[in-house]
Amino acid sequence: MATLTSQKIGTILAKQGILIAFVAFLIGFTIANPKFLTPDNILSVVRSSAILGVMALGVTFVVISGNLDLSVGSMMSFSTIVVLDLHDKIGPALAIPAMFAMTIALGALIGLLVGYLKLNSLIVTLGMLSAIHGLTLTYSGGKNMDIADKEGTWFSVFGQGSALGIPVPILLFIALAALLGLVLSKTSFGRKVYAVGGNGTAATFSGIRRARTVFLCYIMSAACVATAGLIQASRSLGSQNTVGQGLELEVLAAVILGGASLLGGSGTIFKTVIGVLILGFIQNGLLLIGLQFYVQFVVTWVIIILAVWLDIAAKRGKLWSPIA
Amino acid sequence: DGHGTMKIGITQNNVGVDSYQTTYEKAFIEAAEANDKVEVVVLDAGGDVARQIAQMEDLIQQEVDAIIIWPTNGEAVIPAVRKAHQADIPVIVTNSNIAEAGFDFVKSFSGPDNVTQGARSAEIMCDKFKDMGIENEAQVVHITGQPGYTTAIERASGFEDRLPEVCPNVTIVDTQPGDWNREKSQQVMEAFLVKYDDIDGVYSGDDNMGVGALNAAKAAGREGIIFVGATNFAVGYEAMAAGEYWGSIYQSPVDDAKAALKTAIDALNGEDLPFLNYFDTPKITQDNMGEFTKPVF
Amino acid sequence: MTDPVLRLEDIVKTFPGVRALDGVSFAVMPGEVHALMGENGAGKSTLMKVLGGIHQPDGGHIYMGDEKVVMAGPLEAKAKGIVFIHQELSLAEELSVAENIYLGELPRKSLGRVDWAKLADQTNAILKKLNVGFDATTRVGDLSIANQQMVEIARALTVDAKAVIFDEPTASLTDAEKVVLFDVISDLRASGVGIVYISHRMEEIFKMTDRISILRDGQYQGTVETAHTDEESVTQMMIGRKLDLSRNASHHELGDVALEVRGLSCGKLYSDVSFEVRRGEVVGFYGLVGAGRTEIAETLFGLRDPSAGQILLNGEEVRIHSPADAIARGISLVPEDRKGQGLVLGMNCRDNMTLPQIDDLKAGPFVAEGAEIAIFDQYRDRLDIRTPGWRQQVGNLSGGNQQKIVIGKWLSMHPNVLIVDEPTRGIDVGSKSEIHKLLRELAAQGYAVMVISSEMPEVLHVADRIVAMYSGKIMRTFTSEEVTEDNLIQAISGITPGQAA
Amino acid sequence: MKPGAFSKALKSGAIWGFVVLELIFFSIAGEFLSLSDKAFMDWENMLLLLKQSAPIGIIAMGMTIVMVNGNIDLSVGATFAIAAIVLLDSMTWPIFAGLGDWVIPVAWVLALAVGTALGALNGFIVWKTGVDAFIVTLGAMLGYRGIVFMFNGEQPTSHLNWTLVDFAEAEFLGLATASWFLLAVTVAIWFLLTKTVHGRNAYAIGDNREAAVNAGIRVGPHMMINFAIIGFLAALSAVVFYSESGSVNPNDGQLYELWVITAVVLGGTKITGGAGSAIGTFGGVIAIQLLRKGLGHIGADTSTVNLVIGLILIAVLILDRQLNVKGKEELKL
Ligand SMILES: Nc1ncnc2c1ncn2[C@@H]1O[C@H](COP(=O)(O)OP(=O)(O)OP(=O)(O)O)[C@@H](O)[C@H]1O
Ligand SMILES: Nc1ncnc2c1ncn2[C@@H]1O[C@H](COP(=O)(O)OP(=O)(O)OP(=O)(O)O)[C@@H](O)[C@H]1O
Ligand SMILES: [Mg+2]
Ligand SMILES: [Mg+2]
Repeated sequence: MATLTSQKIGTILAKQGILIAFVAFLIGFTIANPKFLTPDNILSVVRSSAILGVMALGVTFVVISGNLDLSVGSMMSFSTIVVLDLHDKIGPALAIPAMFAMTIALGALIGLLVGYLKLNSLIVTLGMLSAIHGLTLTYSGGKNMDIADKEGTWFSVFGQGSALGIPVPILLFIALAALLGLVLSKTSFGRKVYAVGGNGTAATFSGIRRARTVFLCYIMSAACVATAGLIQASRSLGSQNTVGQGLELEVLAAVILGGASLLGGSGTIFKTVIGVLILGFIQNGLLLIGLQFYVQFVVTWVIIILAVWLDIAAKRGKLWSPIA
Repeated sequence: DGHGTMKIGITQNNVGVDSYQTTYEKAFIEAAEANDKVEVVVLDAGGDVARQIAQMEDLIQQEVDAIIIWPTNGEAVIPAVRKAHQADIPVIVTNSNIAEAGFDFVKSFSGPDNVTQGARSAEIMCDKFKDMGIENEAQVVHITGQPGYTTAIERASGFEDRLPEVCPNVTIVDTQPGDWNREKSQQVMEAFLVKYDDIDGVYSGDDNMGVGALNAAKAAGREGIIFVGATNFAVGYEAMAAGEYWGSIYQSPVDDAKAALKTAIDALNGEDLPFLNYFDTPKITQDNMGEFTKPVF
Repeated sequence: MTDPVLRLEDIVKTFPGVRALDGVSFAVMPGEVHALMGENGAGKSTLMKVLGGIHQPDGGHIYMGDEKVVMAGPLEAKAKGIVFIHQELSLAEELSVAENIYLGELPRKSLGRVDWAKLADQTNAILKKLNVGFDATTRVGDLSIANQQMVEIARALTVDAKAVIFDEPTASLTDAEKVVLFDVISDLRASGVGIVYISHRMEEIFKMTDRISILRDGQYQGTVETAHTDEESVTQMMIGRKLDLSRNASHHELGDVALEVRGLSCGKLYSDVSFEVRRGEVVGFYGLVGAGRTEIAETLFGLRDPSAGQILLNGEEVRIHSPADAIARGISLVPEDRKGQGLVLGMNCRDNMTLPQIDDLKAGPFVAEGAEIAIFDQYRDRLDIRTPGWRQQVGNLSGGNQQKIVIGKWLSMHPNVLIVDEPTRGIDVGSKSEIHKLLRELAAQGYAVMVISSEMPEVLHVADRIVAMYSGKIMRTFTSEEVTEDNLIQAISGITPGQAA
Repeated sequence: MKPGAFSKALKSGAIWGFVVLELIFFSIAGEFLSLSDKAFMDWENMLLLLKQSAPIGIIAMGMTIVMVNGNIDLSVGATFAIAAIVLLDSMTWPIFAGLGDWVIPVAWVLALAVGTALGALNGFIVWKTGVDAFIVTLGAMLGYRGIVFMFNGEQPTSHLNWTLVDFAEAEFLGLATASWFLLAVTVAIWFLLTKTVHGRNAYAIGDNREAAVNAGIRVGPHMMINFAIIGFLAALSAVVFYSESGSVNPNDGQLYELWVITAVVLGGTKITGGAGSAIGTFGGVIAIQLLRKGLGHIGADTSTVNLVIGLILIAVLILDRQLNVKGKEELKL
């Protein structure tokens, strides 16, 4: 009986290693600076994590399906610039769906290339990273994009508004996370995503349309990126062309921290959310401690490796890798 | 080139990174097109020294008449500049200067004086504190540009050296980079606001970041903070007009680009040039902004 | 009596939720072929992995001669003279045959260079002994599964082994290669090597081995001399009951033609293939490596585009573009490569089993998990799948149980045409007869069944008619009345009848 | 000729075909669009191309072996910067003051040693923790960059030694110093991958790690050696490049990992491991450098360059895919 319970605790640890690591970080930072765990700070961290977080939700699908998406950063810049530009031209009510359509069209292009043409996703999305950046620069003429009338637009609600005392970006993040979490864990589409990422050949042999599944993952990723762009644009009502630059790696780091394997077939939305929060709180915590940004780099390095290591060590039941 | 056209090559620092640089590139091309004696090759190093050096070599190989360089690193490009010099191609440095060791190989520098800009921002801030009567207690946070960029470094040092001279009792409580990025700067400011209950002034390396910081303060409901930036962007100008943002440094990429092109043309025409061609970058605050037109970028 | 080369004593090994080995003892004499038998999941592979240094035991000891040893890893086991031919192929597909055979011990020259000449010489010598149709420089990925298995087997001949472990070496071999394998084993035995031989095929066990040790549910059941026992009592020890091995002779009425293939060709893989399968009929496909049977099945399942010919379902010509198409038309395929094609190893048992019908199991917008579990339970019981529960990852099941999951997955689709490719590869005797019975029953219920198998007893046992293939062509179709072992071998050997002798 | 040998040759030739295509395109487009009176395919220009390919090319050779091995290294850009700092800064250390110009080889060795050690550290972590190399080096990309900044804050680290510059700018038999290094490294990695036991084991591990483990290959140390090699080569690239330029910004080398990986994959190395070649990588590096150079030659602006480079990457993949279609018989997966 005793062994059974200890085994159970072991499994729980293994399953929730990343969560435990998260709690440990929170405690550590709170000791270092009591302001860390104040409601204001928590809200502010979660709110600024929301943009990264919404993008990470979509990328989780892509990664589980066994692919990568490095284009989300420059795609987010694109959607931000586009929606800001269109806001003044056709009004927010039309600008938002138009921007979603354009962003999703880009996602569809990637989905076509990776899903149907079976091209390597790392290179395709790397190429798209560059191409979309060029597209954005061409679109904007390189200029910052700003809404003319910043006070008089309801568009600011997505980034600056709040309901029940909770900022709208957080609400959007939570709602999307819940929705996509259900899609991934409870629907047949989600099951197919896992199957395609786990073993694409076996999935095909089981009658799953692999190309379509991958295609849809990129569509979802693009839709998430568009949402992130919307929040971003609404938050500052103006933006530069590079607003999302570099986010692709942060997003990936968050998804990985959440325990998704880059080989595909594993990961969950819940864990990705934890991964996003870990990154957000680490950055914020170190800032509050007052460490130089480059010390943050080093600390993030250590934490990423430690967190992932402990996570997989718990799963395999051994600290050290079995690699000879 | 007996036809009298001058072929001028330019290698810029990192055009995509902010609208200053993009506006510069556009203005440069426009100025060149307006002058039918001039043809230009416009290159962008994408922030990568190796690529910039390769572009210098390419321009030398293409036998252009003059080269304008916006250095990614004021020292690393010196040997490449020397090569151009040895090939008898005059080199004009634009926007941020190269190190002294390379001065012998350079015809002229044209651009803003970033150290002075930083110093002027310090003065703007100090004057405002004095007006408010808080020059003996004020606490300032500092948001710098992209780490490693000469412009970021020079402005930061100009500011941090000058502030204690004019306002010895003002303290700079924290410094973090905002990477020339409005969103990043907003996040940095959010953390500052949590960390420090009393912030009286924010200096940011450009207005883009300054507005990010302003947004954070507005969202947190913190009022009375004095925002001072540099490189007055359109957003900064508007925020000033709205009375939310105190001051900045007026610097036009159009002037910057035109000055660089003109310096190159003058050099090719054999005119006498001062070695340092600073164009003026005046202070702009809510008080005197009427004297300036709204920036185009 | 001589000392054993190798002795395992009281070996215990547990995995989360599974006690795979429970105090197993086992010894191999020099020059002995020692069979290790047991049902799927009994712990045979695990025991051998402990011996090969791949798993560390939780209890017990290993002795080589008199010396107590610890097998810290595969390297150490190899250094001590233990060669392990794995149940699952363990090959680097991009590398050549020679490099695979000498993987981990390529001959060296100065500067750490590979001694290619020496490597080629040694490899060719081994390949010659094995009488295979490929050479040292062939890329392993280009070989058929059977030939890849031969590459694995060739590894046994590279070192001076003290003991060689064969974990189901014949599961993917056809008869011709089996003959070669048995020659190899005889040679090894003659030179005093101790051999552990794991197989579910009784006829091999009784032909090849000297003694038989039996495991059941991770527990040691005893060791018997092969000469002094028979299939029935071995089976009894394995599964704890007697097995009814009599041919299921129930002949039922055949229905209409469910599937007809006319002049079907696919490039060089096979050409001008015509046959029909009626409802209620089991048609066996028998042939040598590369005969093209798998490719026909893949074409019928929408995985290959035929270059000529027609496919008719219920008398109507159809074009099948994808497996999804095929499934919609009521075709199921149990593929030959369970790991590569049949299963998502990281997924649990239930999800694997219901994968092809996941779109149909709906409760509102979500998957109906209850219905899924019901399907899983039904086929777990029917196929006797050994797993702690549906949550277990398929990758952690024993090879045979994995195969049962694949079969269950396709049976649960209730297809009109069921195609099974090597359905009992790696399946223990008890379950095998269960599956055979099932195939007959399915036919009786009106399914049209195609069985592709490289085991002659299997096709003879389950098929109403047998299609004999050689090199992409149908040589002859036999009814169960006219078929004999001899004329079947004749037919599948094409122009080289001596090979299968 | 063995069956498949031709298609294999065609496949590995895809990148070279693309290089030729680029040459033709830029030569013709250059006639109309370029300011220069000189042809694009000028011999001098091609030699320059080789030289300019060195910084990315030398690292790409290391990436080839790491990727063949089934791993990836995202930290090379940061390692590059650290090695540069060590190289330039160590020349000014007081302990070496008495050495005169002999400080140069000392600085080289130090920089190479540090690069090797950083690479080995990544390898060691991958080996001992079992964390995927992508994650380990993604972390290190940040961590090593942090170390770069810790060294000198945001200031560049500079030391212009004209002896060194002259050496780096020197030409031997018409080739620049950097070109020689690139060629030597290419040959060395080609030799390592095709001729040595270590190289063949690298393929085996990348192809099927479990099989390699079962065969008794010591996978952990093996991978660590390869990470040390790429660390060494990242440092060598820095040594070659900064000898000529004498100053390093703390964010130098950023995005190098992406360019390097792109070159390697364009050169036909499988991203999942088990296949790839130094010669292919060489082609990939040349193709990328040619693209940058050619776009500059015809005067494309920044947004066009970004757009075109991105689309070309994808186009090459599509081309490669078309060349590799085995025919209609292929299994449709
Ligand atoms: N890595 C593992 N993790 C968890 N359980 C495992 C693992 N490997 C084996 N098992 C379990 O151990 C038991 C014994 O498996 P093993 O592979 O030894 O069976 P086997 O006798 O070789 O069967 P088969 O004839 O089907 O190959 C099975 O119940 C299997 O599910
Ligand atoms: N002698 C050979 N050398 C190399 N490759 C072969 C050879 N024979 C067959 N192949 C390859 O193997 C595949 C067919 O072999 P396979 O053994 O699967 O055929 P099969 O008739 O379906 O046999 P089985 O289903 O009994 O294994 C083909 O893809 C073919 O390219
Ligand atoms: Mg087994
Ligand atoms: Mg077959």
